[in-house]
Amino acid sequence: MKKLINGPDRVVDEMVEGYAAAYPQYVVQLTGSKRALVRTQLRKGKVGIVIGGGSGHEPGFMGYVGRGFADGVAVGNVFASPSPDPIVAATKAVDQGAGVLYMIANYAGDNMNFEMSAELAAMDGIRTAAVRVTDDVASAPAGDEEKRRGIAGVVLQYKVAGAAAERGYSLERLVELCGKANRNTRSMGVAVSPCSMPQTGKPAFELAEDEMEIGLGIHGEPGLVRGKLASADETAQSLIERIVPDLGLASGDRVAVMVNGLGSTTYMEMFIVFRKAKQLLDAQGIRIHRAHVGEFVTSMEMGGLSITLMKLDDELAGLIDDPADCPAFTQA
Amino acid sequence: MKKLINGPDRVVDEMVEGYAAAYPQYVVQLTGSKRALVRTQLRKGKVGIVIGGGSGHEPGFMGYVGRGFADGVAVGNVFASPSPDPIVAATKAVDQGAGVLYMIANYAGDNMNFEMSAELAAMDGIRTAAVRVTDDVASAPAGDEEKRRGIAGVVLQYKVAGAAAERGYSLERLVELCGKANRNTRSMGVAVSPCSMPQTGKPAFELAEDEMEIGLGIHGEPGLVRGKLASADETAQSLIERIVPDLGLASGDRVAVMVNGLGSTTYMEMFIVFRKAKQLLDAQGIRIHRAHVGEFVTSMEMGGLSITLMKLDDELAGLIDDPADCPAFTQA
Amino acid sequence: MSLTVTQFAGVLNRIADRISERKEYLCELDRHIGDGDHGVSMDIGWSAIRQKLRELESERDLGALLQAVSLAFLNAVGASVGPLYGTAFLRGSAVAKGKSELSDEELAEFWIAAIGGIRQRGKAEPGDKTMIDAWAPIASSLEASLADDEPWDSAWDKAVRAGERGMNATKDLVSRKGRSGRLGDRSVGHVDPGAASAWLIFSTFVQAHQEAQTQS
Amino acid sequence: MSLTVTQFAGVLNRIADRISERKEYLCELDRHIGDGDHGVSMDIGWSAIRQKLRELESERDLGALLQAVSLAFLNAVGASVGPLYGTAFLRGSAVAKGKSELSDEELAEFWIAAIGGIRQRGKAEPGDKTMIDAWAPIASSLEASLADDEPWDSAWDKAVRAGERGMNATKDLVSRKGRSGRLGDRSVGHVDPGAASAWLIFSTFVQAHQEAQTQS
Ligand SMILES: Nc1ncnc2c1ncn2[C@@H]1O[C@H](COP(=O)(O)OP(=O)(O)O)[C@@H](O)[C@H]1O
Ligand SMILES: Nc1ncnc2c1ncn2[C@@H]1O[C@H](COP(=O)(O)OP(=O)(O)O)[C@@H](O)[C@H]1O
Ligand SMILES: [Mg+2]
Ligand SMILES: [Mg+2]
Ligand SMILES: [Mg+2]
Ligand SMILES: [Mg+2]
Repeated sequence: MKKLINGPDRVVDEMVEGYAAAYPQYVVQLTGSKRALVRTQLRKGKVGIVIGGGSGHEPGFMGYVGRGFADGVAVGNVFASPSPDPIVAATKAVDQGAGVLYMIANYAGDNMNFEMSAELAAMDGIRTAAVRVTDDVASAPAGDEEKRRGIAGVVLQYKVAGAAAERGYSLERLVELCGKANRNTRSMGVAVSPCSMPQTGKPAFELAEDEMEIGLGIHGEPGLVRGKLASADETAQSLIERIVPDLGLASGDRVAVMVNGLGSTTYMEMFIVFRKAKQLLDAQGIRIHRAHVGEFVTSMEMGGLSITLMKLDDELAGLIDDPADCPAFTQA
Repeated sequence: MKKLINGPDRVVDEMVEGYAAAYPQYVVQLTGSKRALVRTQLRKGKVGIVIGGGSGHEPGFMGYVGRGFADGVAVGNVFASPSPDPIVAATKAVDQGAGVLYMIANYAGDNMNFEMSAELAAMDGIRTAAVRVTDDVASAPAGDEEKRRGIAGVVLQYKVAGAAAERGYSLERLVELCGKANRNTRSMGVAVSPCSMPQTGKPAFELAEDEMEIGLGIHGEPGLVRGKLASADETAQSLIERIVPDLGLASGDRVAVMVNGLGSTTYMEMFIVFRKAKQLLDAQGIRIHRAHVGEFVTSMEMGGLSITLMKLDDELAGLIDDPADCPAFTQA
Repeated sequence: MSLTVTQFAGVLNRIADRISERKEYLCELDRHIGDGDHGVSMDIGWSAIRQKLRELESERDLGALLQAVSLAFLNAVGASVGPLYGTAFLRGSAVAKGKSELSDEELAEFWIAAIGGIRQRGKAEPGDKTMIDAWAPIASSLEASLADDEPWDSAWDKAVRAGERGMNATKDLVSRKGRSGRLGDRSVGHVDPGAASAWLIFSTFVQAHQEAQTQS
Repeated sequence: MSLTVTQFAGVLNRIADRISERKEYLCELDRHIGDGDHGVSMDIGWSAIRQKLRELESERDLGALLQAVSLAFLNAVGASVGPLYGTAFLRGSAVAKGKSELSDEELAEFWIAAIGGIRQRGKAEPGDKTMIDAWAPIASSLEASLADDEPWDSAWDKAVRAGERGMNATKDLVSRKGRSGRLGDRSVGHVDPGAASAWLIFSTFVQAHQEAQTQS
């Protein structure tokens, strides 16, 4: 894999520096902890939201710091959770007296590093609460939902929590809201070509010309099964057929939909897949309240995509519709 | 190249249908001409802006129909200008009595099809004017600027013209403004890996593992030269070194910057390249007024990126800052 | 010798088949100096023509038929070739207006008008490394043959050879128009795809026309 | 037998070298059942340790040194292994607090404490197909040797072999924790990368410790 970089060991630091340089109207890089970015404007009394995760998912997660989204982000090495240092630095920087919410994608590394950070923040008298996103239906069977990992569904949950925090929700109400949002969000993805770590240059997995990986993770973790490369319509169908029953969707329900490209998949493919997904939802009487098609949480240059549905009640629908303004997600 | 599609001959129609289905709040697909998309809300008396071009550049060009951008778009086959049919249909649909501006990327096909469309629109009593974007410095030497092709610079020019049209500029003033914007915009790109047409499946060009193509077009047209694969910093430097003098930038000037990914290039790479570009501009005393880093005009799954600079006076800077709201470019 | 509407439609179908056969070759040429889609675009356009001819099977006015063919090609393709051949067929249709059969002289005039349309629409000059480098010598050759009252058998062949020379000469030209117009010296060494398909169209026309004569 | 601060640092450097040599192998294991970065993460972490040891060359308190090592590893890595080994070194540092030399018994207690830290932080159980499957038998073996007053030469070797058996057994386990925890049956057939690096660390420690004895 050819990459326009200056050296595998420098990619993350240089990327974060470049990001902060590109978007000074949104973020500042903390001088004491360069892997932490914090919103340029913080609002007194608002609950702070700190997100984070490994690099390689750009525009996630840096791109989700801004109005109506998160207040701070900690950036890890490629596909590796950030350490407590930037998490704690971001926590301290964003706390406005109302506590700080950690939104975590439920990977072992993220869980442990945020857990340690919460302990450290508590020593500094900062109240934190952590919520876990577990949207990937492919990653554990129904009944074991709390074991599932978070994939693109994190973005819709950031959206909802970020909007609620702007509206003035307390830390406790946010935790409750996130629980509801998470229970109502499901995703599943496929990959048609691998990504590779800058440090090793090796593809994360090998796929034959006529194969695809179904239900894989956003780090190239192997998926549920390997299957024959399917058409866009078949792919949409197999994803929707897993997600809809798992979410218990029924005719008359309203959903937000996200089709997320994993890196090298074209928008053309994403829109063709969305088209079929909508037809299938239409046929079941499930109404699309709002759709988002694009690259939200990538796996570097992986080829493939995921579909996310969030079942909406009035509260969630309103929060999904609230304005937002961050580099990766702006809504007027 | 593996693609999630249903058949190479269906990609464009299905993509447009999927796009329109995803974003009903932004566009409607014209029933008489399905390759034409028009803004959901049109404002009486505002000059209409119609853009268009081949498919394969998503989120361009459909993604630029919305508030503060274009009013209509005509979608061609992959890498092929739209025919007059959707252009004329879009023209008629968006005309609000103040005339219609065509913004064209100066490819032979686009020029001819929009020219024919203008003749046909005139027969229907609709006043049109066409402006050409010629930002690619690699595509013709200084002195021959009018022969240059348009690449990612179209987006900043749509932005400026779209904002001006919202402000109430007349067709004549818009033409003048676009001339100024175009004279002040320059881009140049590199590719590290090819795209391939869905119909042929063949890569547009072949590059060895250690090669890159410098100054190529957004359709995989061969570039200026083929060189050794450079680092991110070297790449930024070679692009900035071509663009800055061509634009006659001097210390104290203000610019808008866009780093545009061509398809499979990661955001990580884009931010690393942006970082160096900013260092080089800083060193010359050129101030970045606003930066945009992402995928704006792709070449399907091509690997590579381009840098665009637009030199700003107060008028252009104000227009760059105006709010905008379309799926590919929302600014609060 | 002459071509009836039905024969003319048959000839167009033959061209459509030929373009379809050579689609990959035309793309390959375009990959060298352009964006690699010329075969695809031409095939889309000629398939649309084939389709339109089926729809208008009972049309007796060749002019009307060619006008419909023009629009079918133009709207299916867009690209560079849509307006170029769309205009070509439109100009050619004027020659055929109201007629249900064209003589050799009228067929030559059809091509001269069509080629004039391409030149007017594209504003390319011979030497720019475009399809004009194949079409212009064909038009000149046909004009000369018309002026000299040359026998048509040899006149058509002469025009085919003139077009072939023009097409081959594009190999050594530096491109100045179209997508390859910025390649400079890197465009040298490859035949222009539009010139290649131009000659393919015209040579197939002449062959099919001549075969139609021996068959009728 | 014992290890001085300087010798302990030397042993850690040996481990860092060994991890660096086996980086690609550890990534390869992680590609099968995880995200392919285990060797990279470990190498980043142990390089940070090497760097920290250089900075603190004159530190005589092994507890303080290990605390600094813990933070260096944790902050350089993050990931899953950052908190796991960060906690391990932190717990181990308590055993070494205020000391400039550790006896074999104290070294065993260091490891038992460190492994306890990993278990507490990660909450994995033996059989979950994680590094615990290598570390837990090591800890049990050391505990038994301590209780039995076994001679240290054989005790260290026994622990190494217990770890090796645990590591190899992960091959046949269905993963239940970490990134590979969702793979189900597809995880069977591959050694867990964290177990592999765990054994690499411990066996290199034992080897370097024994060599340090013969040298001194
Ligand atoms: N202005 C022009 N006049 C005549 N022919 C042209 C002109 N511009 C381009 N062409 C022809 O069109 C061909 C390319 O056609 P095609 O690949 O189908 O369209 P596109 O350039 O839009 O991809 C060129 O090889 C050239 O012969
Ligand atoms: N909860 C846990 N307890 C103990 N070890 C764990 C736990 N989660 C993961 N591991 C270990 O971590 C290893 C993966 O480490 P690494 O690849 O560096 O981190 P990541 O999973 O973040 O990519 C696994 O092979 C496993 O041995
Ligand atoms: Mg990892
Ligand atoms: Mg083309
Ligand atoms: Mg072409
Ligand atoms: Mg890993």
